[in-house]
Amino acid sequence: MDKLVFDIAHLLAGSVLLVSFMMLYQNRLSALLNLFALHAVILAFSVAWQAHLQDAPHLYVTAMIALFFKALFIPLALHRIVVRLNIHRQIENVVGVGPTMLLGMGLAALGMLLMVRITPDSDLLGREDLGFALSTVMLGLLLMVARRNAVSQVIGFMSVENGTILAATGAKGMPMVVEISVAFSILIAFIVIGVFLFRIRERFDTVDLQALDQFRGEQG
Amino acid sequence: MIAVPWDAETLVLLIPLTAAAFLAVLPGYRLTAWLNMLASLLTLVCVLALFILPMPAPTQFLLIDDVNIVFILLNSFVGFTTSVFSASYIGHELHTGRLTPVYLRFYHAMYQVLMFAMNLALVSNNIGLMWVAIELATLTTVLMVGIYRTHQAIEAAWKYFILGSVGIALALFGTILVYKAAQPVVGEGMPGMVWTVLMAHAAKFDPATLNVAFIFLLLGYGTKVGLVPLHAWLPDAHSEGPTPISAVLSGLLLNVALFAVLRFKLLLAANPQAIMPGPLMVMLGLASLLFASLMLYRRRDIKRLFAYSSIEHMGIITFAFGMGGALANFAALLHMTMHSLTKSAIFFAVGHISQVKGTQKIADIRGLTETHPVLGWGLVVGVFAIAGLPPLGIFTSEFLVVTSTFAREPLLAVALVAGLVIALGGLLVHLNGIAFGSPSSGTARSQASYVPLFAHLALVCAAGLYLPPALVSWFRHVAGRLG
Amino acid sequence: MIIDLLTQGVEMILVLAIAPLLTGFVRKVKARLLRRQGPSVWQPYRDLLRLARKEVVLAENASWLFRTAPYLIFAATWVAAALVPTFASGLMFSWAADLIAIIALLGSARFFLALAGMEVGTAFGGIGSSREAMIASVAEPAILMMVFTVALIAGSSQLSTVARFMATAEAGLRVSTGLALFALIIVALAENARIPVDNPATHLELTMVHEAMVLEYSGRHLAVIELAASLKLLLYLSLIGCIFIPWGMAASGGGITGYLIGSLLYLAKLGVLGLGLALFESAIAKMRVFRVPQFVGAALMLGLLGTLLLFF
Amino acid sequence: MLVVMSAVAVLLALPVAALGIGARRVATVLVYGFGLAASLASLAAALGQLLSTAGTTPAITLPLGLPWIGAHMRLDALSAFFLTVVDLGGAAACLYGLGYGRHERAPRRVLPFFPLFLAGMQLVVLADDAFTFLFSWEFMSLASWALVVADHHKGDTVRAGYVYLIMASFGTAALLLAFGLLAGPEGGYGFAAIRAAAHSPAEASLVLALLLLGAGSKAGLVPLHVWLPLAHPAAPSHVSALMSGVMTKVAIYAFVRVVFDLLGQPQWWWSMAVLTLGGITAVLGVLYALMQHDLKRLLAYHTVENIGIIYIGLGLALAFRAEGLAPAAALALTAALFHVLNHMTFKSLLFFGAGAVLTATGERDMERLGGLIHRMPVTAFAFLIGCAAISALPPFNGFASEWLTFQAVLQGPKLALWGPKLLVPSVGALLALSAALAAGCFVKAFGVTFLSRPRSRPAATAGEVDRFSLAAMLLFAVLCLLAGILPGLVIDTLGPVVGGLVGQRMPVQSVEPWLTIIPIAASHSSYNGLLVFVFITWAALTAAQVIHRWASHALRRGPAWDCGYPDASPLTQYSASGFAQPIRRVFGTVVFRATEEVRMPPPGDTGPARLEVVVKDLVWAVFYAPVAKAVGILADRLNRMQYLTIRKYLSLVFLALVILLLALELWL
Repeated sequence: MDKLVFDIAHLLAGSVLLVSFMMLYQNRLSALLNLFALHAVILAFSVAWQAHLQDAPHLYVTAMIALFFKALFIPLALHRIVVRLNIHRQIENVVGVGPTMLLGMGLAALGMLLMVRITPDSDLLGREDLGFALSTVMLGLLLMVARRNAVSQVIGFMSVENGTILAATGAKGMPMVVEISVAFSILIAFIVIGVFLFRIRERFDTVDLQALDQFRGEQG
Repeated sequence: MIAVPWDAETLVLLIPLTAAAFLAVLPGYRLTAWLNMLASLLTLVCVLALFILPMPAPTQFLLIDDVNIVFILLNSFVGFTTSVFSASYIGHELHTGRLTPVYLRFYHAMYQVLMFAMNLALVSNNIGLMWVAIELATLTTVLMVGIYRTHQAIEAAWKYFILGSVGIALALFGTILVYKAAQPVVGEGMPGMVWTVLMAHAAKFDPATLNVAFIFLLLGYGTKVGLVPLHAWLPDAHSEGPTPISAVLSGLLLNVALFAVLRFKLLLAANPQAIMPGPLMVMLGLASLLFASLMLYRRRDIKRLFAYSSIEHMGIITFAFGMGGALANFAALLHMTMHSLTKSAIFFAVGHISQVKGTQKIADIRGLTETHPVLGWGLVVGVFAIAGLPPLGIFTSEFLVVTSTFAREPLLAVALVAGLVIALGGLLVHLNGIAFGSPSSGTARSQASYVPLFAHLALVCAAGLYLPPALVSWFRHVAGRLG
Repeated sequence: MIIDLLTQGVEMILVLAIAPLLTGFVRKVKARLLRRQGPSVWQPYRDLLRLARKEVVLAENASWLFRTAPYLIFAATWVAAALVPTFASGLMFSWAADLIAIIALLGSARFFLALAGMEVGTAFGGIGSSREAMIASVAEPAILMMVFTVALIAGSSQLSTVARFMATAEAGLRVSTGLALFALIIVALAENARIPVDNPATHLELTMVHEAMVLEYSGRHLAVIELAASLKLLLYLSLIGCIFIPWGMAASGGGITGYLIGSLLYLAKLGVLGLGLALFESAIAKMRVFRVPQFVGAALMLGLLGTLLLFF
Repeated sequence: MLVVMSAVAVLLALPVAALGIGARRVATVLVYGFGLAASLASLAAALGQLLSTAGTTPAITLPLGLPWIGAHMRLDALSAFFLTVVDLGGAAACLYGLGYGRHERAPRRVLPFFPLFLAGMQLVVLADDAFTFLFSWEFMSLASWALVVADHHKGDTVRAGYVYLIMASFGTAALLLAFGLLAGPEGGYGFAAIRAAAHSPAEASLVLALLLLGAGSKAGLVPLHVWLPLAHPAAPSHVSALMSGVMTKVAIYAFVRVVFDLLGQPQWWWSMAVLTLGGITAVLGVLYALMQHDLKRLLAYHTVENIGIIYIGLGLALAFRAEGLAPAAALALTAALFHVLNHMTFKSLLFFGAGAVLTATGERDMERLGGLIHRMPVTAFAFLIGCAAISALPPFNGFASEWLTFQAVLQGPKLALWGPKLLVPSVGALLALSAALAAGCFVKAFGVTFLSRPRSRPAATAGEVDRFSLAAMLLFAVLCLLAGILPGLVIDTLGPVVGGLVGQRMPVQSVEPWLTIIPIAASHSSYNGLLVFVFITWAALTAAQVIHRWASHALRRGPAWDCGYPDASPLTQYSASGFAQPIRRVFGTVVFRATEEVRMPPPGDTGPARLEVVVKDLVWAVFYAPVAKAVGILADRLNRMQYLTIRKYLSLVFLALVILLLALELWL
């Protein structure tokens, strides 16, 4: 039983990481959005599984949020924006796919090593989860850094959040505070980002950050 | 019924929140400005009451102890004086059309929300709650920075938002890791996030988890503190937002974030197997100091100039806290207090200047002591204060930081001193142009009140000459607790 | 006490009295060396008298300083010359100034002379002052190094003590002494505006230094300055005599005979040194102004070397 | 002590009064009048302490500054001596200011800061703990900075103020480190605690190096002097006098206090560092001065020279003290301190004179002055005495102290160690060189400014200055003479000061016959300024009397002779630059890389020929320009960080995270 439990949790968390890698690899925007939806779905399952395991019903709420909000609502909304801005076919890498993947591998390895090697007396389940979570966070950051497009960056940011939630659910008995705050942050983050994208579109007609950078402070 | 101390503690949070709700709906900028001031004053009074009344016992969410009360008092005091300044300042923005009445209402509401968030972050006894509060403060200031809706303002707000969000995400991850480290020892559930509980059991936590957690927390909250290389949002956010907000950002929000870092530093210090958090802080602090002081030289925008100076000083404070020891901690606390007062005073002055000269460009502000002697000399005194010259308070703290460091780590002290001198050069090269020489146009009198500016400067000057023994023993006590 | 005072007075009068004679003597010898008859050795006295009787023609913009400077120059030089032991050491006021102070007194005289050169605002006065300053800037340290050498040998910078010490066998023959002597001779040439540094007889404008400075002086002012110049030459020769050939000098309270022998020997020393000066001057050509610093600089180096050698 | 403290309090309160009073005339009189009174009161107290035989050292602790340290003030002999110097200079500057201050264009930029500056200097010499000391030190810098930039419309002034404040802060930073080291990690900031603590040799040496940087930069030790010739002349003249005459002495005080008092037994090589720096400073200072034609800047460079001379004295004292030769050390230290007093008198006097010239003509450039001796006879007379004194001519005071220094040099062979032993005579040569050059330089300064014919209209129409200014100048002129002819009195007064620092004092001089001064023993060397003065006066008067009585006293005015070619144009006179040309050719080619470039028009061309002299400031080029350039380049490079894209900023955050995590991973 324990073995199976561990395997499933492991599988789900690993899948989150795998999708992160796929996101890193995928450079077309609409495909990226789909991948992110997948990311969120797997996260939702992982969270749900954890809820089941830890017998913590409140985690189901988090799972639901992940499923409906991040896997459905946000990708759809972003799809609309992307289509409306006519950038859904664009490829916007800064660093090539190869190097990005290599970097990603390295980061994932670092994350795993940090978590697995140095917590010998912690429970194995949480440890693995934490390792995956850390790697996911780092890959999310890498995605933000490696992409030029604001939408990709938003996605990168949200995968960082996903990694965080993975960690939070992995930590046994983490109180409700975290869930509230996560939901809260997703909500606020999205609203504000939406507001900003709206404003930016209103003024710049593009979401390429380089356009924004022309107003870098003192050059004007 | 509810006990009185608890009352004061809650009121510190409730007043701003209620005021924010009122301000969001009330019309008329004069009324709202007054209300804003009143709310800030009431908060300050409550904090003072908190200070006088016996310390309340910590609950699961709230905590008042010797350490955070310093921060809270400073926070509400500068919050209040800034609201006074803001009240006389913001009307001008309405007249020039930079703000509409709706935005002004929004501005006042957000001001109180920000005060609420900062106070919450400071009094929270719960690392989760603290995180939420800092997140809230960040979002509030993002909105305030973008309030002018110019290209630059939006760009600054966007930058702030992205960098702040990433920082906050990192901090959350660090918080989870702390819980993770605590959970096997203190058990599942809420106790794992309660600060007092964490501190009591810190020695038994898994050190490796704590280490990774601290790195995330340091970088996460360090982003808010404006430590190099996480500082990028800070100069732009300061320069594009309304000046009172710049004052609050520099004077208060940075402290609040630093307070968060400090708390976790204490946690790590309580665990003998964990890494020493000091060296990391020293490194980042020194990097900030040196980097920011070199950045001062090529500045063209006056508010951005002082924003970099804030980075520099947060660097010094972080450095001193990182060095640790009673003397350095005392110096850091003193420096933080003085910096808050001085930097907000400088931003007040800058607000006046940009109003009378109609520009923030350094090159267009000339000969200020000629056209506006009071304002000009006020700025000169402020800059000297921030540069650490006597008889102003920062001299005392810098004296202590440098001398206490040199006896322990001579090379670090040399680097520190080099940074200070470079910074002075950077500030002075601009000050010379701004304050002296043939004046540029713009001889209108400033509409806003000089009282907050000179009140702060007087306090800083008084502190440079005389520190009340009560204050000092209190600070020393706190410094001792900070390890 | 009275005797002491008297001896000191006699010395002061003596140096004043024989200074022009020395100048006349050197001129005479030089002339003879050039197969000229030359003026009488008493000629300088006649010149002085004649000048003193003449009226002064003063430039319109000359100030009080221009008129007081000659007397100050004269006074400083005279006091300095009187403090150098001539026929006897350890006179009453000999301790009033040591060798360093004597050098400095000459410095005072030069200071006022150079100022006087600047006074009227002519090009020649300026050129003289400016070059004098340049030469002095090397000569003064050179002579001070010489002083150091001597003072370190004798253990005192007090001339009377030096003279007494140098007369003893203890002084011996040292390299440093020789170096100091050379330094002193070079400085003496430079300071007294002698060839090869300057030509006391020239009035060829662009080569002169000392004469350029006093160009605007006439009448009694000029007389006083000329007298001061003679005193200075006497002083330097006395200095050489007192430090390097101190034999025969009477001690203080040496009695009339001692003083008489001392005086005669002193005159003989002056004669020899004057002769040597004339010989040297006739044998060498004047050098370019900007070679002078190298020449005098050599004295500085010699003096320094002499001092340093004493430490080994 | 109470008197001194109340004087300081009055000075600190004056700015408020100055700002409160609208009428500038009243404010001027009030500030300088009360300043004068306060300085005199304090002076009396300081002198009383210095001359008292009671042997008590009044001390006071004020509950200011850091509470667990407090503000300790103590008036021991050393403090009392320097307080005397400060107060004397301050009082005279106030007196001068009563007249000079009336011409101030913007009195509100001077009046509030002047008393603060005075108070700051007094506090520095009184301070008895590191915090109070540094606080007052930097306060003094700041107040003087405000005075430097008083005339802020000139770009040069503001730049001078900039360089000044940076260098001042640099110096303070060095002192900060030095005191940090002295106080130790526990923060024993009191001087008594520092004195009592044991300092390891390495530590003590580091402190010395830092002091040379800190106190040296304020004093103007080459190569830290660059700010001095910029800042001192830029201030109003009485402030220049204070900065040059007094503030540099406060810097000397800092050095003496720490090195002689707090650090304990010196190491043998310290003296070598101090002597070398002192010697170089003395010669370079005067060479720089010779190249100047701005009167006040020339004076400022001479301050550098004199600081060098003082440091030579201090270095000698260190050398002797390191080997336990207390009598020689006492001699050298007395010489240095005596020169401190002397330099204050004549440098203040000269700056007052320069200020008078500035007031009367509006010119500082000597190339546009001349002939002022006719228009301003009293000023010229006082200035002449100052020139003679600074040129170390007997019987003035400059000579007395330099003579003592030379006597100390002559003690050199007593040293056992070869390093200092060989260095001492070389430094003696440098000292002699600087003295000779100084005389040349002041011939130029006085000759071009006061003598010769006026080179501009303002110079031709100038008038004598007010009586307060004249009184201040004459006061110092008298002091220059008095200290010169009665040096024994000063030496005796310095006895307890020196005795407290090196354990022995010079022999008591007042018992010597005829007021002669004797450094070691009568047979060794002696000097009697009084007698020399009497002789010279008597000789000059007699000569004049005799000639006037028995020869001619007829006088006729006529045009200048000038070998028969008098030219009416004053431009044909020797200029300041022209005067210095021979010296520039002798020394300047090496020291300044001075080159002359003559451009002659070809035959037939009637255009003017041009002579261009290029003098390079090697110190600036070697020490400062690279630093300034490095800061500039770094600032430029780093400035790109302001203009990165958000993505790149994120990369920075990311990179920081990865590096820290990697470090953690690899470390543990």
